This record gives sequence, structure tokens and C-alpha cells, in this order.
Amino acid sequence: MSSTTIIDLIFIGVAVLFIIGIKFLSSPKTARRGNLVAAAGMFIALLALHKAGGQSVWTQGWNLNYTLIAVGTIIGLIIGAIGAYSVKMTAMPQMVAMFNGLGGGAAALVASLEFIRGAHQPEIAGIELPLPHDTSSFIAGSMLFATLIGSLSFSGSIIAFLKLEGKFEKPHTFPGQNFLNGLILLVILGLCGWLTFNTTGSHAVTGFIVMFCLALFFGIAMVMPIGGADMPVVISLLNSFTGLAVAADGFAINNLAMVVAGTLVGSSGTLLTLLMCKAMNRPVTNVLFGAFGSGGGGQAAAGGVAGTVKPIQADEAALLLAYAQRVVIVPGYGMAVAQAQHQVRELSDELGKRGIEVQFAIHPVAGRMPGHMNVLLAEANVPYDQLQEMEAINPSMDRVDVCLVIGANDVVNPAAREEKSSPIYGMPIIEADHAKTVIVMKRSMAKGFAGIENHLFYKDNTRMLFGDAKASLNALVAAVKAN
Amino acid sequence: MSSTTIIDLIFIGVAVLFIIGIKFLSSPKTARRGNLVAAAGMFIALLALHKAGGQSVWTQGWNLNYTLIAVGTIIGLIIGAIGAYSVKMTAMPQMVAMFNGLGGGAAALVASLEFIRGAHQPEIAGIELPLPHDTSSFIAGSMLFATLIGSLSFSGSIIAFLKLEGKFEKPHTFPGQNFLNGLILLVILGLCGWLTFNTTGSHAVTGFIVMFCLALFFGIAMVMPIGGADMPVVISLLNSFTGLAVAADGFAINNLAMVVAGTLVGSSGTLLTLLMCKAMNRPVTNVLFGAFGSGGGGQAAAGGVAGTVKPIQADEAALLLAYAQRVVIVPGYGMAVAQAQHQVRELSDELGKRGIEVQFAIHPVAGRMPGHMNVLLAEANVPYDQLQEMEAINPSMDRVDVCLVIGANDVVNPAAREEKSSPIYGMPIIEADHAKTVIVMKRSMAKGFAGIENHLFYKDNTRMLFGDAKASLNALVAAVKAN
Amino acid sequence: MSPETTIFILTFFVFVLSVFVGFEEISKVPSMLHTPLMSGTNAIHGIILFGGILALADADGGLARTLGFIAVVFGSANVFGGFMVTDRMLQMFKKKK
Amino acid sequence: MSPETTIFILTFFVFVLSVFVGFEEISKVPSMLHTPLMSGTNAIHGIILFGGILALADADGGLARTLGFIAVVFGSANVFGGFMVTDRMLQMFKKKK
Ligand SMILES: NC(=O)c1ccc[n+]([C@@H]2O[C@H](COP(=O)([O-])OP(=O)(O)OC[C@H]3O[C@@H](n4cnc5c(N)ncnc54)[C@H](OP(=O)(O)O)[C@@H]3O)[C@@H](O)[C@H]2O)c1
Ligand SMILES: NC(=O)c1ccc[n+]([C@@H]2O[C@H](COP(=O)([O-])OP(=O)(O)OC[C@H]3O[C@@H](n4cnc5c(N)ncnc54)[C@H](OP(=O)(O)O)[C@@H]3O)[C@@H](O)[C@H]2O)c1
Repeated sequence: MSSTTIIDLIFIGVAVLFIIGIKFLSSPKTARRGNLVAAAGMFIALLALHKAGGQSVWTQGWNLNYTLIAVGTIIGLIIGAIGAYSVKMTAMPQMVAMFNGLGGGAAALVASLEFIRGAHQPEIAGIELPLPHDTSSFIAGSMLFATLIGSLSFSGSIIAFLKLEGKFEKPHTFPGQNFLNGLILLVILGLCGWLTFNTTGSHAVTGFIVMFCLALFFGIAMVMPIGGADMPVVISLLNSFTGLAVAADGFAINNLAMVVAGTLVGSSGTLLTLLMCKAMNRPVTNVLFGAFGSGGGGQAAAGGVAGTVKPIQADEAALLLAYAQRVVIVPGYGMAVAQAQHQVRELSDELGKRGIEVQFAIHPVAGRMPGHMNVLLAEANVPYDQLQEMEAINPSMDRVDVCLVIGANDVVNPAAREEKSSPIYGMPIIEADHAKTVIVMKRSMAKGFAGIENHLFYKDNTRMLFGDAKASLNALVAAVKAN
Repeated sequence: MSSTTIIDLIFIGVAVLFIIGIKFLSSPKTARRGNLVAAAGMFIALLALHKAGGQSVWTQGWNLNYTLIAVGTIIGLIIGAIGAYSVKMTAMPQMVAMFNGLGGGAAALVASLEFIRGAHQPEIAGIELPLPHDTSSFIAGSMLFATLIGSLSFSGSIIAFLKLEGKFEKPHTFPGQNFLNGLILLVILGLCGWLTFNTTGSHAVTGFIVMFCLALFFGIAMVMPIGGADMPVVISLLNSFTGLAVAADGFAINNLAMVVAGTLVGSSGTLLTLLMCKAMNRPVTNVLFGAFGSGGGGQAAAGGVAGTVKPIQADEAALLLAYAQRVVIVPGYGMAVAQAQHQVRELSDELGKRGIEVQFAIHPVAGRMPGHMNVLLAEANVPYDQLQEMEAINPSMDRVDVCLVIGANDVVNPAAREEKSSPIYGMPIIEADHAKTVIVMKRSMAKGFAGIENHLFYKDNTRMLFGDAKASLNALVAAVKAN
Repeated sequence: MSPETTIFILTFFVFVLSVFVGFEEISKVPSMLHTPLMSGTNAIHGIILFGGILALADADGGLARTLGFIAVVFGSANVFGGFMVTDRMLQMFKKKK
Repeated sequence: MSPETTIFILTFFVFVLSVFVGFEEISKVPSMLHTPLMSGTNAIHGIILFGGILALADADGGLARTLGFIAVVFGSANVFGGFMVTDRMLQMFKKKK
């Protein structure tokens, strides 16, 4: 077998490694190994890298370009490493957004290079891509697709990043926005359509550049109106976009590994996005175009509801806890804001020492990213097996003495069960209200992400422990120790 | 786009239809549609059929070969239709075995034709298959693989068919059998190895024919020793074999659709085989090489156990049923043997009329093929929603007044739960023994498929209603009506 | 690299991917569907009929014709019978009203 | 049919099959893994780095070099950073003793 045959077989092996990697990634036990498998695949692919022609990239004479490649790769490596290891656990989503954006940008640039090169010396296209004439327009098409999607994903991800960093977290909307965006998109698509069949000459280049800029702008315009809390979904979507862009690049430069890797990410990412929305019980269109999400993390003003709020002090709450047999803790976004995970751990240990059964009830969309609570509690070294999925714990909630709700709101809002009219109606919730006593820790009566009232706070068996979660927890721990 | 391009795109569409078809087939709601989708795909593929060269099979001049094709296809269609529509519900597995065998035979013949042709005029191979020299031995290899596996699947399936028809259902074993089989297999593989690199000349032809015959014989020798009751597993295995043979043919004659379809069947079939064994809690090797299964459907001799058997008469049993509030019926292989499904239906209706809650507990491997009970009860028009999966009903078994076990034995044998030594230890069972009263209908104290004692029959809350299931049920129905 | 090799490689790749698709699809299927599924996939490999047709289409000489003919008969029985028997099986599963 | 077309067709087919594999694999994943999964796949499309390298390898002229260089930097950050951040995330999930 010729060496190139072997190289290609290697690439098939690489694709398999990616597939297995993703497979492992989707089960908790194997997830970490999955990531390593995929990384290994990537490394092998790098070594086996060769041109469409077939000759390896590494075996030919060194020149300026190779110096640039080396330097560029190392710079990227450094950026990546710093980003990956400096970032706080809770800031990881924005890190992902950033990396995704860079990937998108790279995809767009690669496609642009090919396109512009082709535009300058049309005949090259023929040599470069061993593809028959009747598909050359397909190639042009995929270059344009890669550019459009890639640059859109680039600018969009950066906005997502900034929003998660807290910059203009509030959605920026103005009437007729969706209409305007639609218009821009139409122009872009029109341009692409034209370029697909006019790939050569200076007009093509100009048109291409215009398209590129419009795509960048569209990425911004698309993400701007979306509330900061919906960013995880947006990032997941842009992630699958980048995947598709890479796949398109693969078609354009006829690189199989890129086609497969990109497509895998594209399709799995799309499904993942839908699953995320499902977990929040919201249609994806609602996330992308709905003004919902404006609540933006509990900043919404408090509203009045019939019913009485029964505050409680730390020491009294401590008593309730100290003499309970079974305590369930429901963490939410508030715990993340207060960075109170370590105090939570302390409290649960303290209760554990007194032979009280303590469990954590994790709602799939508690916090602002899937697995947000798992990450935080894991950071605070809460034993893995103390964490219970919502489905697992709900049936036994009525046998819970004290349910301690720490900065959670929507995920324990009975409205999801009871009020057809409510925006979160139908979303599965942790049935805290079934517990004998509920203690809710939050700073005020402010609303949660969904921006709606929570009747749980007014129920007879509910006590409100106001104040920043971290402060309250410290008080609680002290008081429990005192007992 | 050239017409051939379109044809190939059509074949991709066909492959997608197959994939979707299998997807649908694996969920009860969509299963039937899935089958139709796959069939549609097959039909489209037939229309678009074209040679490796590219020219359609249908557009070229009519000649003797085409007459033969037409006649042959129609004959096959008739055979298939008669087979498919004449067969009794419960005889369907052997029908599948038969069709699978034919497919295997076809695969073997196609490969042989190619091989022998190549052997006679070597140069053709070059023309026929647009494949470089460095892979031509791969082609030869896949032809041989297809022949070997295909003919093996052919003869094996026929034996499986006959066994399910009740011909020499008992396993035929003799000492050193596995050893002999291993030896034959070695010879076959040796021949294949040699042929792979000596594809031309009369020696090749002779060697090939010998190999063919040995493969046929091996298929017989492989299935003969396996107990009739294990045939479903064997058939599933041979099914995936045929799939692989077809895929290999696809490589040999360079037909993409065959590669994909065959591979899909091959991989899904392999997994399915493993799942079947898992449901019976037996390693696949045990099924293929173990002498277990010798029990062969309850004919095994009765054995004595400490404990008393408490027989019961139909009218007394009827009383117990008539005054129960919740009755669960556990059907087993015996109901199939007695063809008593209609009587069962009658009884459950009768009890239903008296406001008694009647449910059927279906064990995954009750009977002799997966879904055996579902098929029978469906045939008798038992409402779908009265059927309960084992997992669903077990938790509430202790709230059942009367559990009526009809010709089931192993699937209600507590030994699976209690006796580490038992061959079925670990197999999930329907916990009939948890019911307040258990009525077991069987003809004798004979053992079930696994050939082991069943302590359930000796428990205090168990009554034995001896006799053929059909007869006993008629008596029961009459007696219940009388009350 | 000769296009033939590329074609071969790609075909092989298609094979590999199909293996994964096949596995993934079956991974979680209720046991009551095992038999229909077996029967349905059995029908799908009836595509061998096409192999038979192609072989017979340019067969020359008695032997080739005979074998090709048998292959076609077998294949056709496999594909038609397979789909029909599966459909009959699945009729049984449709919810009764 | 020209081998080029066949190659194209097959590549397209590989694409189609990959779509199915991608979908099937994710179909049932616990929500606590959504973020790591997103991050892991994000790293995989970092393979665009190779696109950048290939483009830069035979780039001529300042513009091509600059763009190619940026592409390489971006791609490399995507792939390395992606895998590293995912690994860090997943460390969090490992069972505590
Ligand atoms: N997980 C995801 O992937 C994801 C993604 C997007 C959106 N979402 C949405 O986010 C919501 C998550 O629900 P959730 O219950 O976790 O959070 P939430 O409904 O947003 O409520 C968080 C609560 O924490 C309180 N809080 C804020 N800072 C606090 C502090 N320092 N100390 C104590 N309390 C504090 C706030 O009340 P005060 O201001 O009165 O303190 C607020 O009501 C759901 O609606 C979900 O759909 C989730
Ligand atoms: N479902 C599958 O795919 C599959 C495949 C292969 C093997 N198996 C195995 O088959 C077994 C199935 O368990 P099972 O409980 O359904 O059946 P079983 O364990 O084989 O017991 C069937 C019982 O029915 C009785 N019986 C036979 N004919 C009868 C008649 N005419 N009237 C009344 N009773 C009659 C027999 O006792 P008498 O002779 O005393 O009447 C026998 O004990 C399991 O061991 C399973 O592993 C299943």
C-alpha cells in the first residue's frame, strides 16, 4: 500500500477516535477519557497532516511559511493554555465561547483565502481541487458558506463572551429588530448566491469582502438582543455553526478529516442546543428571537402577591436544621452569584456530623449553564454521591424535614406545575414545597431569571432567610455549631 | 450534474432511508412505518440500479439474461409472498431464518461468480473494478469472505429453520465436536488465505469450490449442536453474518448501496444478538458452544424437591379468581405450545366483566422468541395497554391477589434471584411468588427450557392446576361464568 | 494519490461509519421488538438481489447464467418475503381500540 | 462516471453518515454533561487549525500570509484551549473519595 493510502487510513482512524471521544463524552463515567481520546485523535491527525496533493506538510523544505506556522501555533497554544487554566470554574462558558469564536474566525479566514486565491487565478481552482467542473460551483458555495457561518460565529461568540462577562448583559432590543436582521440576512444570502456563480474577477473579490463584513455584523446583531442568561444556548448553537463551517472548509480544500470532524460537531451541537432548550422547556426560536430572558438573573423589581412572607433568623433556621432527620439542599443561581459553594459544603458537613441525612437536589437548568451547580459543588469537594438528579429526589420530597433553597427561584417555582399562563408552565421543577419546612435564602423578594413571582415564598411552610447567601450560610454554620 | 451523479445521489438517499427505517423499527410506535420506509428505499434502489460502469441496467437492449432476471425475480417474489402470508404467527422466526438463508446463499453465489470469472480471465478484474492493484487482493479477500460467510449462513439458517420446525430439535452433540469444528474452520481459513493471493488458474477454481463446500458443511456443523430454543439467537447471528457477506459483495462489485445496507445489518444484527443473550442473561459463547439449552422446551424429566405440591381443581381456582380484585396473568412457552391465547383472552374478558383488574406480565424472554407472547396475545386481540413489561409490574406484585402462571416456568423461577449456583442466576424474573396466591397451569412437574427445578411450585401460596393449558383454561372460563 | 485509491479509501470509510450508525441505532431497543427488528434488517440485506441482477445481467455461459439465476431467485425471495413477513409481524403490534 | 465525481459523491456520503452518527451519539446525554460536551466538541472543530496550516503552507504574498497566520493562531487557540478547558471542567466531575 502506498504511503498516502496509509495516511488516509490514519485519517479514518482519527475520525473514529473523534466519534468514540464524543461517545465517551456523553456519559459521566467516561467523559474525561472521551476528551483525551479526541485530543489524541487530533494529535495523530496533526502528524499525518498532508496536502490534497498527498505530500506531507512536514517533509518538504523549511521556509518562511513554516516559521510562521510554528510561531502561530505556539502563540495560539499559549493563548489557549492561559485562557483554559486561568479562568474561574464559573467563567468557563465564556471561555468556550471565546475559543469557539476563534475557531469560527479561522474557518472564515481559510475559506476566504481559498476563495480570493481562486478569484485571482481561476485556473488554480482546477488544479487545487480534484473535482469535476460540475461541482466547482458546489466548492465555491461551500467556501462562501464557511465564510458566512464562520465569521458570524466569530462575532456572535465574542458578543456572547462579553455578555457572560457581564458587559451589557441586558438584552438590547428595538422595535423591528428581527425585521432588520432578516433584511441583512437576505442581502448576505443574495450576495452569496451571486458569488457562487461569479467566483472570478475583482467584482467577486469586492462582493466577497462586503459579504464578509455583513456576516460579521449580522453575528453581532443576532446575539445582541438575547438575554445574558440564554448565552449557554447561543454558544452551543454557534458551536455547531463553527462545526458546519469547518466541514464546509473541508469540502473546499478537500480534506476528509475536516469534513468529518466538522460535521460531527455540527450535528451533535445542533441536537445539544435543542436538548438545552428542552431542559428549560423553551422552544429554541423563543430563545433566539423572544424578548424573554429580559429578567436577566434576578435583577427584576419585586412584585406583590396575596399571602404573607414569613422571615426567619439564622439561629432559628439553625435550630430547624439541627433537629431535622433529612435535609435537602436546592442550590440555584444565587449560590453561584454569592460564590457560596464552600459555605454550603461546610454546612452539609456540619449537619452530617450530627447524623442528619443531607442531599443536594440538582435541577438540570439551575444556575446559568447546564451542570453549573455540579461544577460549583464539585469545586467545593461535595461528595459526588450526595448530588441527586431532580427526577431521583422529587418522589421522596414529602419525606424531607427541611428543604434549604439557596439562591434558587424558578427551579422551585410551583407555577411551573400549577399556572397554565406562566411562561415556565410545564418545566419540571424540584418540588421543594412538598417538604415539611422550606427555608429560602435570597437577598430580597426579587424575581428570578424568568422574571415571575414565586408563590413558594408565600406558602405557610416556607420561611425566608434574607441576605447574601454567603453571609447567611456563615451565620447558619456558626449557629448550628453553637447548638 | 451528469445523470450518473444523480443516480449516485439517489443511492445516498436510499442508504438514508435504510438508516431511518432501522431507526423507526427500534421503537414500537414507529416500527411498522420503519419497515415501509426501508422497503421504499429498496424499491427506489431497484429503479436506479446501474452497473459499476455507470450505465443503468434497465436502459440497455433486452436479452436472454433480462428474461432470466425478470423470471427469477418473479419466482422469488412468489416464494416470498407465499412464505410470508401463509406462515402462522408463531412460526415467523423460522420464516425469517429461511429468508435469511436464501439471502446468504445469494451473497455466496454472487461472490463465487465474480471470483470464478476473475479466475478465468484475470484481466477482467482490472476493468470491472476501478480499483488500484494494491487493493485487488483486498477485493479477492472480500469475495472469499462473502462466499464463506454467505454459504455458512445459508446452510446454518436451513438447519435453524428445521430445528424450529421441530425436526431434530434436540441438540446433536458428540465429544470433541467443538474441536472438530475448529479444525474445519482452520482448513477453510487456510484455503481462503491461499486463494487471496492465488486468484487465477484452475487450481484457484478447484480450491475455491472445496472451500465453498466446506463452508456449507461448517454452517451445518455449527448449528447442529445448539438447542432448538436457542435458535432465535442463532438466527439473529446468521442474519448479521449475511449482512456482512452482502457488504463484502458490495466491495467486490463496487456497489455502494450494498456496502452500506450490508454493513448496517451486520453491525445492528451483531448488537441485537448480544442484546438477546443479555435478556436471557447468558453469554453468547454459552449459546453457541455450551451444551446448555439441551432442555429443549420443557420435555426434560421431572425431578424431586423437598416441599409439597398442592394441586387445585379448575372450579376452586375459578373461585379464587372470581373473588380477587387484582389478577396478573404470566404467559409462557406453554401457552404457545397449547395455542391457548384465545382462551386466555376469554378468561381475562370474563374477569374484566366482573370489575376485576386484569393485567398481563410479559417477560422479555418468555416463550421461545423475543416478543413471542406479545405476538400471540396480540393475535388474540388482547388490548395493548393490558400488557405490562416485567420491570413495570414487579414493584406492585405484592399487591396482586391472584397471579395466574400459564405455561411459564423459568421466567418465574425464584432461583434466578436466590440460588447463586443456578444456571439462570441473575436473570431478571417476574416475581410471581410475591402475589398473595399463585396458580400455575402446566401439564406436569416437568422442567422448563433451562431444565432446572422451580421452587415456586412448592411454595405455600402456590397451587398447581395440572393439564394442558387450553383444556384447563376452558374449564376455568366455564367455572368462572358459573359463579 | 490515484483517484482509485481515494475511492477505495472513501468506500472503506463509508463502511466504518455505517458500522457506528448500525450500532448506535440499536443500542436501546425494547426486547419485544427484537424479532421484528431482526426480520426487518433481514429484509434489508435482501439488497443482494441487485448483486444477483448485476451478475446475471452480463453473465455469459450456462454456468454463470444458472448460478446468477439462482442468486436472483434467492435474493428476490429474501427481499420481498422479508419485508412482507416483517410487516405482518408488526401489524400485530398496532394498538387495539 | 469520472473518478472525481465518485470521490465527490463519496465525500458527500461520508458527510451524510457523519450527520447521523453525530445525532445518534448525543440523543441521550444527562444535562449535567451539556456544558462539557459543548466544550469538548468545540475543541474538535479546532481541527480547522490544519486548514490554516495548509493554507499558510503554500501562501504567497503578504495578505495571504497575514490572514493565514491569523487563522493558524486562532485555530491553535481553539484546539489547544478547547481540550484543556474541557479537561479542567471534567476534573470537577471525577468521583470524590
Ligand atoms: N442552567 C442553564 O443552562 C440556564 C441557561 C439559561 C437560563 N437558565 C434559567 O435560569 C434559571 C435558573 O433558575 P435558578 O432558580 O437557579 O435561578 P433564578 O431563578 O435565576 O433565581 C436566582 C435567585 O437567586 C437570588 N440571588 C441572586 N444573588 C444572590 C446572592 N448573592 N445571595 C442569595 N441569593 C441570590 C435572586 O434573588 P434575590 O435577587 O432576591 O437575591 C434570584 O431570585 C431558570 O429560569 C433557567 O431556565 C438556565
Ligand atoms: N424468548 C426468547 O427469545 C427465548 C429464546 C431462547 C430461549 N428462551 C428461554 O425459554 C425460556 C422461556 O421461559 P418460559 O417460562 O416462557 O417457558 P419454559 O421455562 O420453557 O417453561 C415452559 C413450561 O410450559 C409448560 N408447558 C408446555 N406445554 C404446555 C401445555 N401444552 N400446556 C401447559 N403447559 C405447558 C411446560 O411444563 P409441562 O411440560 O409440565 O407442561 C414448561 O415447564 C427461558 O428459559 C428463556 O431463556 C427464550
